[in-house]
Amino acid sequence: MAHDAHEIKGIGIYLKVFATLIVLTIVTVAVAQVNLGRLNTLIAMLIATAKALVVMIWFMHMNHESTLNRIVFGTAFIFALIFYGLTFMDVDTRINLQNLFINK
Amino acid sequence: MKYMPLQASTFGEDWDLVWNFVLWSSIISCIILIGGMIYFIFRYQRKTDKDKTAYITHNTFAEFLWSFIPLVVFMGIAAWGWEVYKDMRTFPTDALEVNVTAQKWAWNMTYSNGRTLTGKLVVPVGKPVTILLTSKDVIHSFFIPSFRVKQDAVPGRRSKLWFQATREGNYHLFCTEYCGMNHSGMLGTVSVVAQADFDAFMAENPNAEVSPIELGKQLYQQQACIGCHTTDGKPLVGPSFQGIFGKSVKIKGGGTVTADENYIRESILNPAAKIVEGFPENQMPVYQGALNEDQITALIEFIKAQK
Amino acid sequence: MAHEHSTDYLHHGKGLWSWLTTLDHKRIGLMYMIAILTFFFFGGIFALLIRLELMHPGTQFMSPTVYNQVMTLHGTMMVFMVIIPGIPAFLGNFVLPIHLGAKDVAFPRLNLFSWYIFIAGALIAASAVVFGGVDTGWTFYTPYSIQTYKGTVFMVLGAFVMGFSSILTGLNFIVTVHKLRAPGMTMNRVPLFIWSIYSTAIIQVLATPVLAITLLLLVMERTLGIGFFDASLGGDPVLFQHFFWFYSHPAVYIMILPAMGIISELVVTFSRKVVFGYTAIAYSSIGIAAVSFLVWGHHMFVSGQSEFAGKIFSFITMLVGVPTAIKMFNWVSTMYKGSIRMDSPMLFAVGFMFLFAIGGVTGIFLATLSIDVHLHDTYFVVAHFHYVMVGGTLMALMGGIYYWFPKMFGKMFNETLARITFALIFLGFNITFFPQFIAGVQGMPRRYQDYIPEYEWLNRISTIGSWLIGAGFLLVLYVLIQGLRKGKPAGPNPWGAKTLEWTIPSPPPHENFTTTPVVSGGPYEYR
Amino acid sequence: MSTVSSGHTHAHHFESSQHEHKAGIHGVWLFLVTEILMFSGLFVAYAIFKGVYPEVFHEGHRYLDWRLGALNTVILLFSSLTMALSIHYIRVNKPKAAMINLLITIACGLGFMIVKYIEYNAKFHHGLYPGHFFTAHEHIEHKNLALFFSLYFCMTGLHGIHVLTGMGLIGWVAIRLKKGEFGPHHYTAVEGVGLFWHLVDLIWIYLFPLLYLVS
Repeated sequence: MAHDAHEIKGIGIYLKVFATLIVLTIVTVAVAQVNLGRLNTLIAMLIATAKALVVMIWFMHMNHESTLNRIVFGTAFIFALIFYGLTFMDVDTRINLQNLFINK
Repeated sequence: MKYMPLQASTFGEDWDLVWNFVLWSSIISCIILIGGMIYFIFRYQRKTDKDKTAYITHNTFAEFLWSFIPLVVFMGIAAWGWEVYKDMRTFPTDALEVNVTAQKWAWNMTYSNGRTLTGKLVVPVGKPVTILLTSKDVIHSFFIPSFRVKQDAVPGRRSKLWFQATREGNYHLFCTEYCGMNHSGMLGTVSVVAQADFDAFMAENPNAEVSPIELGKQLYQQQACIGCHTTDGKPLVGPSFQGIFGKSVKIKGGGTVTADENYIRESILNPAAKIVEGFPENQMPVYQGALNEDQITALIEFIKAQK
Repeated sequence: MAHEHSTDYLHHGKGLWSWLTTLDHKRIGLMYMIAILTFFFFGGIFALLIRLELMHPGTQFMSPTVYNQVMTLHGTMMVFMVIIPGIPAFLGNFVLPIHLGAKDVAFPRLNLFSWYIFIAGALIAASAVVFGGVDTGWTFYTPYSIQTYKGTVFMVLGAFVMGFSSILTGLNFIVTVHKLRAPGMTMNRVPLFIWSIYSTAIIQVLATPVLAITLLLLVMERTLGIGFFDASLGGDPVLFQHFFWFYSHPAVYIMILPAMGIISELVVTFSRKVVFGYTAIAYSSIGIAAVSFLVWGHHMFVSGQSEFAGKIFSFITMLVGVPTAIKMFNWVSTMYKGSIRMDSPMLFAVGFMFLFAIGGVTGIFLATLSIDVHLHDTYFVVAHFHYVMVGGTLMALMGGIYYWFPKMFGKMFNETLARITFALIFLGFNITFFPQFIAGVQGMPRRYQDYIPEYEWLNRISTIGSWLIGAGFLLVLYVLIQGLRKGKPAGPNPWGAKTLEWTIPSPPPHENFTTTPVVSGGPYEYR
Repeated sequence: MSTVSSGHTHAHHFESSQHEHKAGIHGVWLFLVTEILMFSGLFVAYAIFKGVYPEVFHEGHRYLDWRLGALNTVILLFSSLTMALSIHYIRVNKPKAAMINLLITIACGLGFMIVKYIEYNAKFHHGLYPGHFFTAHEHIEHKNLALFFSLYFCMTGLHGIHVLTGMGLIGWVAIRLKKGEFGPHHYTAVEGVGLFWHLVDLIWIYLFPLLYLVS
């Protein structure tokens, strides 16, 4: 009656994952101290996404989860991106944004 | 049947063409669908409770047809609609510009020479006009049915639309974005006149000497005070002006105040400061910065005169 | 436990308390029915008042202040308390587990909890009337909603709370469809009603959280002045519209998709014929759900949104028309060479197709950029969405109620009277709303308490039609109560339908199925 | 009513407790989807306003102490570790070790909230309140700075509410663990709460660089 399709391993993997996350946190803080212009945002987001993936795969056991649940969770990000993408499409293409916002 | 409003701008013709195409393709598809349905209802009426029916699970070709044909028609309509819309949004460079500021519940038009009008827009026939829109308080929408144009006036933002009138006459101007109590009263007239008449209109000196009371009366109408304050004693959104001057009134939160010059001045500039008991809050726009000293004085004189 | 299986769900446990604490999806469905019909009654009264006020230009008996509040209450009640929960939470709850061959939904306690959240939210929303009133319209556009009466906060919080009910119901249904299908009930054997409820649930889970955060931000805007949507604090009122319509456009499909599911069931049963194009109808539901998230900008063509965004949204909006057209053509094709009986549920189904066809094609008008510039926020829009929401969803809801009434209560209603209700509602509806298309084309803006005299004749016809609708719905109430009290026993399958709920007694036993059914074929095998 | 599932039996409408477990966890994943979309509203608002007022965001982030943010990141990451460990220990039938890890997780949550409290206090001290309570108008360079702090308080505030909720939920499963309701084959609630806690961590992983680091 085991729920778990995956066998139980030791706690080593969790410790490794934690160490990885700490290293990535240090990297993202360190990179932020250097001014790279627009690249800063991009790098910070890439590192954050890497951390998020690590948490999802090993802490949330995405690696052993059913395909259905993977699709379900992925859907959330797809629709959040649609939300952002189409809203951004409007704001970004409004002509002379500077003039539009009178209070700027 | 004359179901469409008169077309009185250059957009009218193109617009009505798209409209007619969509209308007739809609009518035809509805006749096919609803007609087919009604025909089947009678043709295949149940005769006995043991009727055998055809076992038709699907027909890929038919299903492809009635997905693909609508898709093509819809895309065509969208493209055509976009073409006409593009003209509406491509602004001519030689247009007459009129600034329009919306507020609860009036349209204020300002011409390039400083001439202002409320609730009435005068434009020359056959000349492109660009309306630059903004709002003082909430979102309003500038709509002239006969010209087929509409654009929201958003506070803190500038938006615009343009048209070229083709016929002289007077046309309705509506507010189509819900803006509160007197939304349905936020009307205006668009007066399309010949170029010569328009030039004469622009040449009129709006700043000719008028008495303060007369100026106050004009402001009373132009600044939309009239929408909420009557002069016949009937309270509307705000108190009536009749006999209010010098009277002692109860204010919200306790206390009384005499409606003297200072109180009236304060109430115009900052209406929220002292609200008279029994009237709603947050209804009146703030006029701080919108009126100059002469105008405020004129308004006070006008209110004084309402005995 | 043997005695439990012998009683039907209505008599399994007695007294009000056994209903208020029930975990039975059928009873929870009926509790939704009572709540929703009550709200519908009030929403309907408000609608009649609005029409009465608009019969002539000028003020008849409602001042603008009162009119705006009544208009807002009509809108918010009908949208958030009637049409959104109407079919999924009421008929969906009753039918979905039985259609799947399951004994209950996946999380029965969560299901009951959702009902209580719904009632709590409705009460909070209704309290807005007491705490200062609300006159924003159901769209709560900023900055008006930030400035007007204090009651707005309660209405917004109420809608926020009801949103959670919607989310949790959707979540429950998705898990039920994924995990609780009977043996042999593969996804391509579930009835089409399930496909539509399933698509609806997907929208509920994906879109409603955005409504929650939007309304929460609106409350924060009013209480803390955070300024996201307030131009005077540097925010952007148009951004609110993006946030709001990201939910509220998909919400339109929360309203119509379940109705389409009911129509699929009705057309098949009363044509006694296998459905035409099962796969196409099933996947078009999912298609509509997916595309519905990409089109919200068509509510904002004149709001100050960029022209480019308007163009993209216009084209994507047209895509919604395709799966909708597929459904319509497939239903009509199902009737081809069928054995059609025009019982009252089928009358409503045919009425649905008639009205939805008109509602649908007028949607194409509004999706066309240049045409929408003229029609936006006029009575054309009002007529369009009433053709879809009332002519579509409510017609399907009525058809569904008549269709499943014998299953719910084991009794038959008076068929003749039921047909008369259809005639009244259908005629009254067209008389009420068709003139509004013309008024809209002529430029009459919506949400007007007063109008220029040119529009009077159209409004007068419209008001007279509204009385017919009102009479029709009162008669519905009578038909249902009379059926409950004096109806003849219905038997397990009065319509000769094929889906699983008709294989069990009416009313169904507490546990639905005494033995779990094993499914070996499609849902509509009329051979 | 045979739907009450106490101990190790399953509710009447499921075939087995494994079936029930799968349905339960599936429900939790769907719930996490709704959480992500709810937060997405705030992230979209952040991105849009950052596009419109980049200079305001640059000024705003200078008022935030990245060291406190980084400390909180480490605390939350560590709590995620202990949460994962406690599930691991339940599955290998070591309830005591699981209990210790659950308690450490709660303690981390508490630590996170204390750091948050210190941060909020410092902001309030400078008059950097959200919205129209914002009083620091004299010292700032850009007039819409209040908007940044509205975003800051909304995002971290909603996240903070989730941390508190998570702590409550962990407390609830800790009590049930003490009562012996969980075992190697019955731990749906712990796993569900764990998923929720990881999601809270996940959101902070994005909030930290967006608010404290990006300039």
